[in-house]
Amino acid sequence: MMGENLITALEITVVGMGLVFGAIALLWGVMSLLVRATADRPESAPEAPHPTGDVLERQKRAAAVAVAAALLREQQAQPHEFPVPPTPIVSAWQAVMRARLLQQKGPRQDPRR
Amino acid sequence: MMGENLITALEITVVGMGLVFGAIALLWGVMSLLVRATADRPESAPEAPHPTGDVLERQKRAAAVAVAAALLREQQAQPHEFPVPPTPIVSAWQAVMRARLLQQKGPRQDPRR
Amino acid sequence: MMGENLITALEITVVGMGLVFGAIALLWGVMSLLVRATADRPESAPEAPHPTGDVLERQKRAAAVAVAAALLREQQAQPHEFPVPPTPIVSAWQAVMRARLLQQKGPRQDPRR
Amino acid sequence: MFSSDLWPELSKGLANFTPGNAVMIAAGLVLIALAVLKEYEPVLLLPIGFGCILANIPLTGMLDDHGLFGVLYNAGISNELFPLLIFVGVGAMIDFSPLLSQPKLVLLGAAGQFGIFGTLILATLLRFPLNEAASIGVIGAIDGPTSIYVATKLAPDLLAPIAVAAYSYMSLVPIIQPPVMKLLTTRQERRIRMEYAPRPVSRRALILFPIVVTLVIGLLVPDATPLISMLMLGNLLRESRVVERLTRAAENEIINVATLFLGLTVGSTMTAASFLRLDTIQILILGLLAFVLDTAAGLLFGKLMARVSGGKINPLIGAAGISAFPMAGRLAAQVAQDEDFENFILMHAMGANTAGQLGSVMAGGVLLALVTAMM
Amino acid sequence: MFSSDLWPELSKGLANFTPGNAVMIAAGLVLIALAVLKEYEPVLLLPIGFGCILANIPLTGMLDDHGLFGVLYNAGISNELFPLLIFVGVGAMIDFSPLLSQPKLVLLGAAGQFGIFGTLILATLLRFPLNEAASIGVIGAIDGPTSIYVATKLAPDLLAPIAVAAYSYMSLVPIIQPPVMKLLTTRQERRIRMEYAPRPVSRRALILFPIVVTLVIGLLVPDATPLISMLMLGNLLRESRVVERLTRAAENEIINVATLFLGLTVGSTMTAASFLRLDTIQILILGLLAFVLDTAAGLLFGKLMARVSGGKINPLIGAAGISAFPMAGRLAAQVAQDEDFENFILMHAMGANTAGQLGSVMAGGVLLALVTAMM
Amino acid sequence: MFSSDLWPELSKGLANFTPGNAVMIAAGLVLIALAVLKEYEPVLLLPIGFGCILANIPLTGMLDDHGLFGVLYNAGISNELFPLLIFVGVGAMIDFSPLLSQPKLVLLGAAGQFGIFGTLILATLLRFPLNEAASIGVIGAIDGPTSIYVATKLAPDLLAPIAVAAYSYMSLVPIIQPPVMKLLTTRQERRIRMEYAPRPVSRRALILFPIVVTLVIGLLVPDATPLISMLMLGNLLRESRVVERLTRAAENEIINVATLFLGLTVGSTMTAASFLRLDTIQILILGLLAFVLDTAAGLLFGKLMARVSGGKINPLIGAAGISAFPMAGRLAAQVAQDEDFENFILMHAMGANTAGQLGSVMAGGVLLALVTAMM
Ligand code: NA
Ligand code: NA
Ligand code: NA
Repeated sequence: MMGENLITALEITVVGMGLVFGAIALLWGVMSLLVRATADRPESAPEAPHPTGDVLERQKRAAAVAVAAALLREQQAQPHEFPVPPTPIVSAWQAVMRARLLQQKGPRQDPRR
Repeated sequence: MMGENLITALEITVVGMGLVFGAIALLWGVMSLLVRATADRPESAPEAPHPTGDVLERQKRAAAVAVAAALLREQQAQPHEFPVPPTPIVSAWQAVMRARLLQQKGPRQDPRR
Repeated sequence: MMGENLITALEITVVGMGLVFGAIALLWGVMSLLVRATADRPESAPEAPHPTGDVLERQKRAAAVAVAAALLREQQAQPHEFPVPPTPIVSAWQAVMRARLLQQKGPRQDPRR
Repeated sequence: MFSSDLWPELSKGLANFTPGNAVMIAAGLVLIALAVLKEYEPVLLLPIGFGCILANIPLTGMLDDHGLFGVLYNAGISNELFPLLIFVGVGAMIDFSPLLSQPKLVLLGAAGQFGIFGTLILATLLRFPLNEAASIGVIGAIDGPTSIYVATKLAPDLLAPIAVAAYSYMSLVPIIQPPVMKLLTTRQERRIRMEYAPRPVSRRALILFPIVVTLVIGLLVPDATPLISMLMLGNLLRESRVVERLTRAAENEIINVATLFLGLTVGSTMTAASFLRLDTIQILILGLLAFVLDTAAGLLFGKLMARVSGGKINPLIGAAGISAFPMAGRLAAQVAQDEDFENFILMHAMGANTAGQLGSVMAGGVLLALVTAMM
Repeated sequence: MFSSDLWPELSKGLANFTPGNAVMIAAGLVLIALAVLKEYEPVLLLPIGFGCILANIPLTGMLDDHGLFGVLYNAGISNELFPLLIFVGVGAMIDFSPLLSQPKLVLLGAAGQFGIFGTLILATLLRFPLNEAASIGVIGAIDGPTSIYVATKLAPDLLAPIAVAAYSYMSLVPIIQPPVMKLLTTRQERRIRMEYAPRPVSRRALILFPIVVTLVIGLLVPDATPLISMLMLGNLLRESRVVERLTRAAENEIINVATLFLGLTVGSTMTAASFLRLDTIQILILGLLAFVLDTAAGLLFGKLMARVSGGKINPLIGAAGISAFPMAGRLAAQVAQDEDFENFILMHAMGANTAGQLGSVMAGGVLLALVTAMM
Repeated sequence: MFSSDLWPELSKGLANFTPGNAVMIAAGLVLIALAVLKEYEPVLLLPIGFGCILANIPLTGMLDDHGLFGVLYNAGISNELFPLLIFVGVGAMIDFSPLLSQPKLVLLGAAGQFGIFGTLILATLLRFPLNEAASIGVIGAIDGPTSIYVATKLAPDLLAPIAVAAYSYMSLVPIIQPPVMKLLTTRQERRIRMEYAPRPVSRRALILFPIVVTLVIGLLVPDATPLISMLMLGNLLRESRVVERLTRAAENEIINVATLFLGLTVGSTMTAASFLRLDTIQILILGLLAFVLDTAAGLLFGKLMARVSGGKINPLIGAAGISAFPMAGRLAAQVAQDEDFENFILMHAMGANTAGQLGSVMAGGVLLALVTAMM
């Protein structure tokens, strides 16, 4: 029984890892295609209209608000330890929580002490 | 069978539109009554107490906060295209989303371009 | 039937109040132990590190944000009527809602009047 | 032994893939494209499209009774929970004060329901049985939850095409309505300016309104009660101003989660077997007609009111009586402004539009009652 | 054929409307009025009132097993899910540090439960069978979820009047308690000032407290475990400070949605047939007595503690031991301040109040165990 | 009569308490301590620990079919709803652009799954039947929802130890992985710097990616479709940027509530009777080996890629291919920086890490398909 199961397990391992690698390799191809096919063409810049006075005013206010919001967010989040690229990887909550572990040695301190 | 169904469908249409108009007309009457019966009497103004110093201070802070909150909201919402009366019709999310369509010609631009 | 039930009810009352007082008394003991066993020892203060420049800057910003957030919260919440100790009892929503009742005499005024 | 037995198992997905699945996956991609590129009703079309794609991947088990979509269908579609919860949220976002300050506009909400019944007649001509014809007609309610609610009660097999037609055309209202508006109204009519001197509406009236509507409609049209009462519950939470927590829950958590699950599950009913039928094409065409008939009836009634009022009512607001809240209201105002930049009829159009919301639910309930009585 | 057959169908709603329905709709309106105009427990009374109105509109199908209220009842009332979820949220909002810093105050949470048992005796005298009498008694827990939990287990038929009594009187605590307070305490007693030099409570104690309470009560009173453990789970989420996401979910999404659904569904059990009975009036009167008995017992025990402590304890805080968290705590402090503007006993009153919350759940569990064993 | 009958009833809790219960309660306390003191996966370990404590308090009725945990188990574990909902939320929080800009890194996500199959072999050697051995192997997916999903399908009796192993070891990744990293790589290899000149990824690619992955994996591995499609649904909601409401619901309400309920319910399966068995100890040991095998396979494949690329790839990022998103990615970058403070490989490590997430789900589905076909 065990011997038979072991053979089955070995078969599953060989076929399974083969399938996983096969599917992943396929994904590699698909991803390469995808990125290449959807690459932005360079001539798209001039489409942006010039801001008018009213729009500028709105943009200024938006900027002020964005700064305030960013400050608020920063205070809530952990400080970044790594040089983080523009894309927000760190948004995952687990990232924040698990990342703390890396910084920490020993048991957690009671903040009231 | 179809002929019979068609007659039924016609009957349903006549009775149904009649009922809808009837119920709506009833609602019209009820609404008129409701608005009239609950109209504010004009002599209610003097009830408002004069603000004391403490209250004034709180009001000032509240005003400051309200401005900040309004700015934030404005940045998140779409700019209003219509002269909007004090009652906040535009609060419905669908309003915001659908309203964009009206402003838009052609496919959506990728903001990164 | 009723007489029998009454006797049962009396028994339940005696046993029930006894059990409630017993369990509560046990809880009293457990709580006293708990508070004593976990009391902070006084020598824990020096563990706090001195803030560096960077940290100070972050703290300043955090403070600014906290003030803004507090103002916002204050505007939303009811003013406190009691001298409230540092621990935030008042966080319960029911507290806020029920507390209004204490302040109020007569029917609620329509804010538009 | 192993490899020979295994191959069918491993290739079962591809082996069971049919051309019909491919067509339906393409349809799902179109819905997602409409959602993402055009932002047409994205909160519904995106989940519907994704659900459609998943329903057409073979042998995933997701459609089984204990699969994800089976669980969601039983949890919220077959018992109509999701549409009702969505209505609680919608009610919490509707402001009825423009309607209350001009009560006569409520009549436009009745006229804009003619499409329901007109489409019922057309569907009967196409030999749909009565229950199916009525379900198709209710696309003319031009209100997603109402269509889904009635279709689930009368003809659950047609849920997918009906829901897809309802939401797709609703997102196309700014394309469907303007030609009808231009055709049925003169330039002069579209330029009619309307006075805006609304009667002030007290807070008491706004609070009593949802309660009174629930009672009146509830007693007259019991079949409409679940829908209308949940809409009014949401509105009561909002207008009472004393249960901010519940209002927030209604207009955020409850509606968002119900919308996501509803969209996915409705999409998951779009299997090739059930969707790729002649019926579906007929339903899609009839649904479009329902929108046109609704708009036309609303406009004609608007013209009647313009005539009766001595030219004080712009007939365009009749087109807002179809429901499609709040899109149709904004569109009517926009079309009026396109003719005359200083003509602002938004408040009147929104009044007619909320009336259309009420009228749609009522008409859906009336239809349900009549058809149930007839069958 | 058509019109003669149709009329009964169309008028079925009005035809089945009974005077009892009218009375119950009026009752629902009163509950909504209390919620909106007086802001008495609005998050519960408003949905209960609205649910009551809907339950008394005939033939809507909403009470059927597959109607909205049937679905919600089976989803969260019959299995006690909603009250337990509400307790997770309440636990996340309670701060036990005032109690932990003055542990002896916990005794007041036991005294304030006498009303439960006293009312049980009175209900027995009125010939209620034991299970019903106990369910009525648990109104004296003065805690909504506890009352609903126990009543659903022992006498689900009485759920509506019991829940209505519990929440209505709880909202009336500031009217019910003060006369009893004035009657049972002297002016001098009410002016007793209490030192506030609380033992500091470490974070570790606050974290261990919910775990220890769960274990102690869980092992001693298994029937109270579901309630007490969910309350303590919420508190542990809060005090641990490491799962802010879950705490936020508990004190917002979970409690808000559960409260709305619980209120609506409890309200929907208020049909004329089940509510308009002699029983209901008796229950409403007994419920009021339960509140008075609780308050009196708490005050008398407070006077005893004042005597024993040599006048260091203000007996008013005994009235906060009834539960009705956090209203009763604030009220006791307010009454003391009314006598002497500089007398601040809020922290002591809140300690007694949270003790009352614990005592209520325990007493509910003890009652459940005893009655189950007796039957 | 009374007191003699009553005592057994009152002491039933303590009388049924077994040493096994005590051991399991201690285990629950350890999990809570890890969560609170060390902040190891607190959002899961805290509810699991609390659920474990409650499951070992006798006679609470919470494990019954109509008790809280029975209800939650049937509502979201036995039909795999909770893990799938969690995946919608996780998908809404994953950014695949680091992976899309360096597609070849996806291969590391395949290598890091060897632990699943290696552990399956080891478990078979310990005479576990095939379905159980596979469920144990899937701990090597190093992804909570995948482990729970597969274990529920193949061997629901082992759910508790498998879930506990998966989440506990995942929280210990920063302790488990570094020794293996140091053992299998040279100092020179760990100091390899990687260029970061990623191909720009358009918004269109980010939107199409989840759809394409769903279709490709869905057709090839139908058993993986529920998991992968919900992950991709969340990601599509996020990247579409047109359904902010739904994205917010997915990454807040839905995932938070599902996580709390999942944790509690999984914890509640840790009864003494089912957990205190030789099997459990074997599973915990095998689970640890699964983590080590995964890491080793990932590193060795990383070394191969380093060799093939002519030293342009730091083999440490291979360790991020195990999944444990996003912890393993950050850890690999940290270890590289520990050797050379100016060596930043975070973006590459995160690319490999998201590849590991995809690979884990795929491997879980492949395993499910193969074992189901074999049985
Ligand atoms: Na309509
Ligand atoms: Na009590
Ligand atoms: Na993995």
